[in-house]
Amino acid sequence: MAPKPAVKTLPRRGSLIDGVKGNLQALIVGLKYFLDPKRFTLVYPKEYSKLPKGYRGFIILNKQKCISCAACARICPSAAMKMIRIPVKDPKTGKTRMKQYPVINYQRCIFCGYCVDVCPTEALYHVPYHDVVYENLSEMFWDLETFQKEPEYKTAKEGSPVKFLIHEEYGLIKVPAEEGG
Amino acid sequence: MAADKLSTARQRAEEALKSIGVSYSVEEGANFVEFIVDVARLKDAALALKNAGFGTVVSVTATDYPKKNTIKVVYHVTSMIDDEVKGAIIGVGVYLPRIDKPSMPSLTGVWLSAEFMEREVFEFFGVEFEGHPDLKPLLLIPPLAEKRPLRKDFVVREENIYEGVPFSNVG
Amino acid sequence: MAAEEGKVYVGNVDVAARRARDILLGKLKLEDAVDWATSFSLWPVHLTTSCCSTEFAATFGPRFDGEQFGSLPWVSPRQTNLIVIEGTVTRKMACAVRITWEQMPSPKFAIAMGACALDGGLFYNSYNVVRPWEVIPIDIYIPGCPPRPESVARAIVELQRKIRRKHLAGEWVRTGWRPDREPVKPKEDVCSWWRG
Amino acid sequence: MSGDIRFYGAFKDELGLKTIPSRRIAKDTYEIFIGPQHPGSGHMRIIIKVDGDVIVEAEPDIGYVHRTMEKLGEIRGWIKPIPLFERMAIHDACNITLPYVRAVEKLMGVEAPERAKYLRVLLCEINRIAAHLYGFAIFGIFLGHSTMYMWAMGDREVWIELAQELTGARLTHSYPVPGGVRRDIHDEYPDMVRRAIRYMRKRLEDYRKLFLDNPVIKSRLEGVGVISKKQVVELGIVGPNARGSGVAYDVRLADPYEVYDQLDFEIPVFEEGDALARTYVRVEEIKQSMNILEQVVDWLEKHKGEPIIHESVSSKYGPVHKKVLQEQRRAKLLPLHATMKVPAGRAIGRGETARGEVIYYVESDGGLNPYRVRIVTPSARNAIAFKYALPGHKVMDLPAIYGSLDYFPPESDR
Amino acid sequence: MVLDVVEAILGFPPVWQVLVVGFGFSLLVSVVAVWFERKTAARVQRRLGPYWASPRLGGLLHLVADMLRYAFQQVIIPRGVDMTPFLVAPIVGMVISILPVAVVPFTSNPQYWPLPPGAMEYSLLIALAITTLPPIFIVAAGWASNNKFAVIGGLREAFIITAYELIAILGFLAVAAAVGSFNLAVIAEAQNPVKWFMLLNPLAFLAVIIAVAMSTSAFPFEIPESESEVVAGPFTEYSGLLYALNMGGAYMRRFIYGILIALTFMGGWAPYNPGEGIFAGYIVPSLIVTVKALIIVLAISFLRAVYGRYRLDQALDIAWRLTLPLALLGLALGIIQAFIGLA
Repeated sequence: MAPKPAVKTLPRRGSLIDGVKGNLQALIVGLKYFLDPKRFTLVYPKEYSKLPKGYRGFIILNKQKCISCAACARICPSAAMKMIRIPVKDPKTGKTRMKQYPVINYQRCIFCGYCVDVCPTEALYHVPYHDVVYENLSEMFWDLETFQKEPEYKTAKEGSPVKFLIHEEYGLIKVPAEEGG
Repeated sequence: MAADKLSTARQRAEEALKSIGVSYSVEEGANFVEFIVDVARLKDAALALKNAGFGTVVSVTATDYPKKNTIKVVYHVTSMIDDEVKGAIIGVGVYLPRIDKPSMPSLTGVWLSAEFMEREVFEFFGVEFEGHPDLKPLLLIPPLAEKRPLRKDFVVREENIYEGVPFSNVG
Repeated sequence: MAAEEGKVYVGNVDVAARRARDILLGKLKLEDAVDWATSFSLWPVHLTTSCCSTEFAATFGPRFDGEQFGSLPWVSPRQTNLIVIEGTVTRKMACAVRITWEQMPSPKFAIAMGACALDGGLFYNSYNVVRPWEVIPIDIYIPGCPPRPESVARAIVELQRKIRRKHLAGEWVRTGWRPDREPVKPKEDVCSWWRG
Repeated sequence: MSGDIRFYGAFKDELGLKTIPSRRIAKDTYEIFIGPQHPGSGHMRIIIKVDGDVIVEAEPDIGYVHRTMEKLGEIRGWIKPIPLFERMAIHDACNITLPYVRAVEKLMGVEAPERAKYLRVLLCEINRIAAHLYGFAIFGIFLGHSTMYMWAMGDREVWIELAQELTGARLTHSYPVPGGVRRDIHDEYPDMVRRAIRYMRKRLEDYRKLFLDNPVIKSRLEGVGVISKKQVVELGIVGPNARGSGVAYDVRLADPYEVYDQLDFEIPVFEEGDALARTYVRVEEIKQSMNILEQVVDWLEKHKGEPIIHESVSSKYGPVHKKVLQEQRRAKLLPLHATMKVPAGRAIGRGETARGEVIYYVESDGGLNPYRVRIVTPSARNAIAFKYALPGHKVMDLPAIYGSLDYFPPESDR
Repeated sequence: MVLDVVEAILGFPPVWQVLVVGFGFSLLVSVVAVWFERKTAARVQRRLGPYWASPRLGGLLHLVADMLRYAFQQVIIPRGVDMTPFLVAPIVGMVISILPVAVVPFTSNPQYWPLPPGAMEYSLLIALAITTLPPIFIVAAGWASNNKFAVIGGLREAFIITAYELIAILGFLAVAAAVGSFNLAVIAEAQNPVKWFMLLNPLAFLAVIIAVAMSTSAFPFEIPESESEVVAGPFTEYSGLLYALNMGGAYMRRFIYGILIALTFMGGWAPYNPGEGIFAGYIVPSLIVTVKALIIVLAISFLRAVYGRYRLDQALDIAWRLTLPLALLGLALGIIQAFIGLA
């Protein structure tokens, strides 16, 4: 049980007959797929692919769970996660003190998910979508308010969700998926 | 298995270096071994190693040590066809003075595979290789290559976790 | 205007062209048609600035098929009207980006793809990276590293809508000017190192 | 072997590294700049000089995607460089980062648990197939065969879907971390892999009929861009390109890492050294990778529930971490990862990516950051091939040679 | 007076045949052919192809959008170009590439022939002679562009001309020899109803198809515009309307060749017998010929999905070593058929 080298030989170009055979073979395969293309194209705005649960899409903050440890900002490889200090009123004592929360810069975020994985209280989570685009750069630095809201998912309003499954004959097949769920 | 190969390779390299009478010092890494020789005898040492079967340069590794005031240039070589030592990495290197343009002989004549890597070391550290056929920057544009980006005194600053927030710190 | 020697002289082309344009656009309302045509014929030029090109390639692969929007990646900048900055733009590449942009005929549009093309992404403090929006004007930004092919498709769809909504192409034909955008001149001469 | 090879108005010296024109090269050679905005170049520029239609001199002008990985690797701690180095070859992400992780592990003196090793191999081989298919796609479009491009891109999606199911991202997995991996597979996963393998085997037959046995493609590739065994050793060419020339050099063979020495597979080697041989190496490697995948998923199915991350990490897990590991099969990182310190020392990490051997030389002074990370990627080592393999060929052979070398500039430029 | 002149010009059959069938149809056909090429390729490649502009028409309007976009895009004329040929070459090249239609009879009814019957005797020769002209303008366009890739593309075009011209002419000659006439109408009529030369003389037919593929740079001979080395070949510097003319040119030439092939190898208007009157005598047979030509065009377009491209020297090799003997054999077969009196 170990890797071993294996010397193999190349099929060489043969006679004219081989050439004719090769041409015919290629044309037949082409025609075969012309007649039955086995397509799996996503007709995009009409359909959108519903991503699996663990997909690392946009990252959203659950402020209630945040304990201000700043681990997420420290581990962020692209320095997209920043900490800001805001005054917070303590409900018990009534005193105001400064507390720090993360904000995110989607101009830089690389969706590696380190911040989600490092968060000791699971205050950060991924939403399973990614196809959001912007016309202005300034919209992409999210302040604390925006960071707690999931971004507007235009695609879901315009199309219906589909799921891709791995299939022996087609490679991938599209099947309709339920909304939400 | 890999450790066997490395010890064989080390033995072979030491024999080769001793046979031409090059004095060397050994620096060991976790899974490789380096022979540090004098700049004047580098080419001889390289030739001896090549004749001993180490035919391919995998990396020309330069490291800047401002505290020791040296730049270390090591040619990590291996053999791609000799089954006994295949894949074992040994290094042959020199310490150069840390000046603006330290120079050392080019080993492109010995190992052709070092050609582009020497150009890289030239642009990132400013080491001049004497006898290199075409010594010019490989990756960088010339104005940047002037700044020797991989030397330690070329500082790239990392942002801290509070800076660069465009809005005031009120959520 | 005197006829130069060795040149074909076909009358005052500018005046004739302006008159023809006025007739076509004023009376026939071709403006909307041009907007429609441009939005369904966004041909991105083949300029692979960085590794987002793998996802860009996947966008035009069979699963996501960017050609359904009428976009056909094209080889020569002279025949295209869209540039997709596929990731990091290094100092060496910035020159190529700018030259390619200037070679493209108006009306032309740009999409910045990936975190590196927005604010450097992982390479925000790298000494060899420039922000593409300092080199050419960008219409749509796609976050992600790399963005999913759907994001690229979304960007194309949004750009199509933007063109139709703001009459970007029709306005150009009428006035010879992109109404919403001054031509961005790079802060520094991105090709200076090359010219020497 | 060199008897079959025709060079146009030129012959090669004994080693085959210099092209000696058989007649005087015209003084007014035509200099063509191919790239970087050029369909046949990708993110690089090749400056060629042609005499008539024959290339007499070629010089790769690379560095258009140089993103200063080595410098940034020196200032970003020990765990942040994983996503960073991944960007060199994002469609081969696990292969390219694993050697770095292994080098760090070696310095720290930890070793990943058995299951993590198998999971790493699983993702590595999925990546290898996807990367080879990407190479095919680019190769196809270089030869004007758009169907090959589309087919390979489409079938690559199957493997990307598998990788996404495992890691949560299409390309940039950032999967291995020092001490283990970040996620575990779910129960249906082995069946998905098996289905994908069965599908791919059928498709390879269609590939052969449409592309590899197509007389047009064959005549474009046969005897083109020949690199001899001697040249490979001298130029230091690695990966499928070396194995296409009869050099059985593969890190999985020479210096087995992870669990490769416990798996049964072949390293395909072809003797011819031309573009066709390099292409066939990739086809055979896809087949072998699928063999590996079958063995790996069998093992994973038998050994459910074993740890995927090293004890030194999992012993510090709190209740939330444990719950996540249990329910979502996600091994969380610890805040100490961000400010990790690694004992002083030097290590070389190496691995076999889809394009060949990648080497990380990691030097630690015991601090928060690596002291020096030197990266030599396979494409960086193959770049030199352009200079020596192109001369003597026609201009139209350039895309055939480029494509067959499967050169990826971001990987080369680092 | 002026109207009379206009009427005389427009009433002259070659002129309206060029304008209506030549320009109108070939524009339509090139749109359909490009659409078909993209859709076929997409289908074989397991994807959708152009779609969203008109989902019900399968994205046909995308081609209209492309044309409209090109028509209104900026036309960049680089500083270094040779102005006169740069502007003239695409326009003249396109006009000349549809000119062969001027001598093509679409019916057996001499009343609707574009030329008087005496001149029609040489219609095949005249048509073939004109088809050899457009490549010169492609070479000129490449040369005038002052761009290295354009020059190389133009040179490749010049090489390819030497390869296919002789083959095409020999292939058509085989039919002329078998029938014993250069009159396209006579040739077409001789094949009525099913004695098509495509079946009688497959060698010459194959040779002609290969020559047409080379001539119109279809796959696997798309060498002058081979994008992976010479960008867009001779048209690298063209933009906007000028490029649209160029792009259409190749498809129009393919269509014109298609008409010639339909007449000489596929029986022209066979199995239909043109009758009297403009409808039965001209429109129906010309539609049949056009449909046959379209089939040829589409069949050649399909090759894109299956083939890559040959290297230049390999294409020349195939032309001279494989296809030329084929064409010569076809010619011999044609002569034998003439002797036997088969045709």
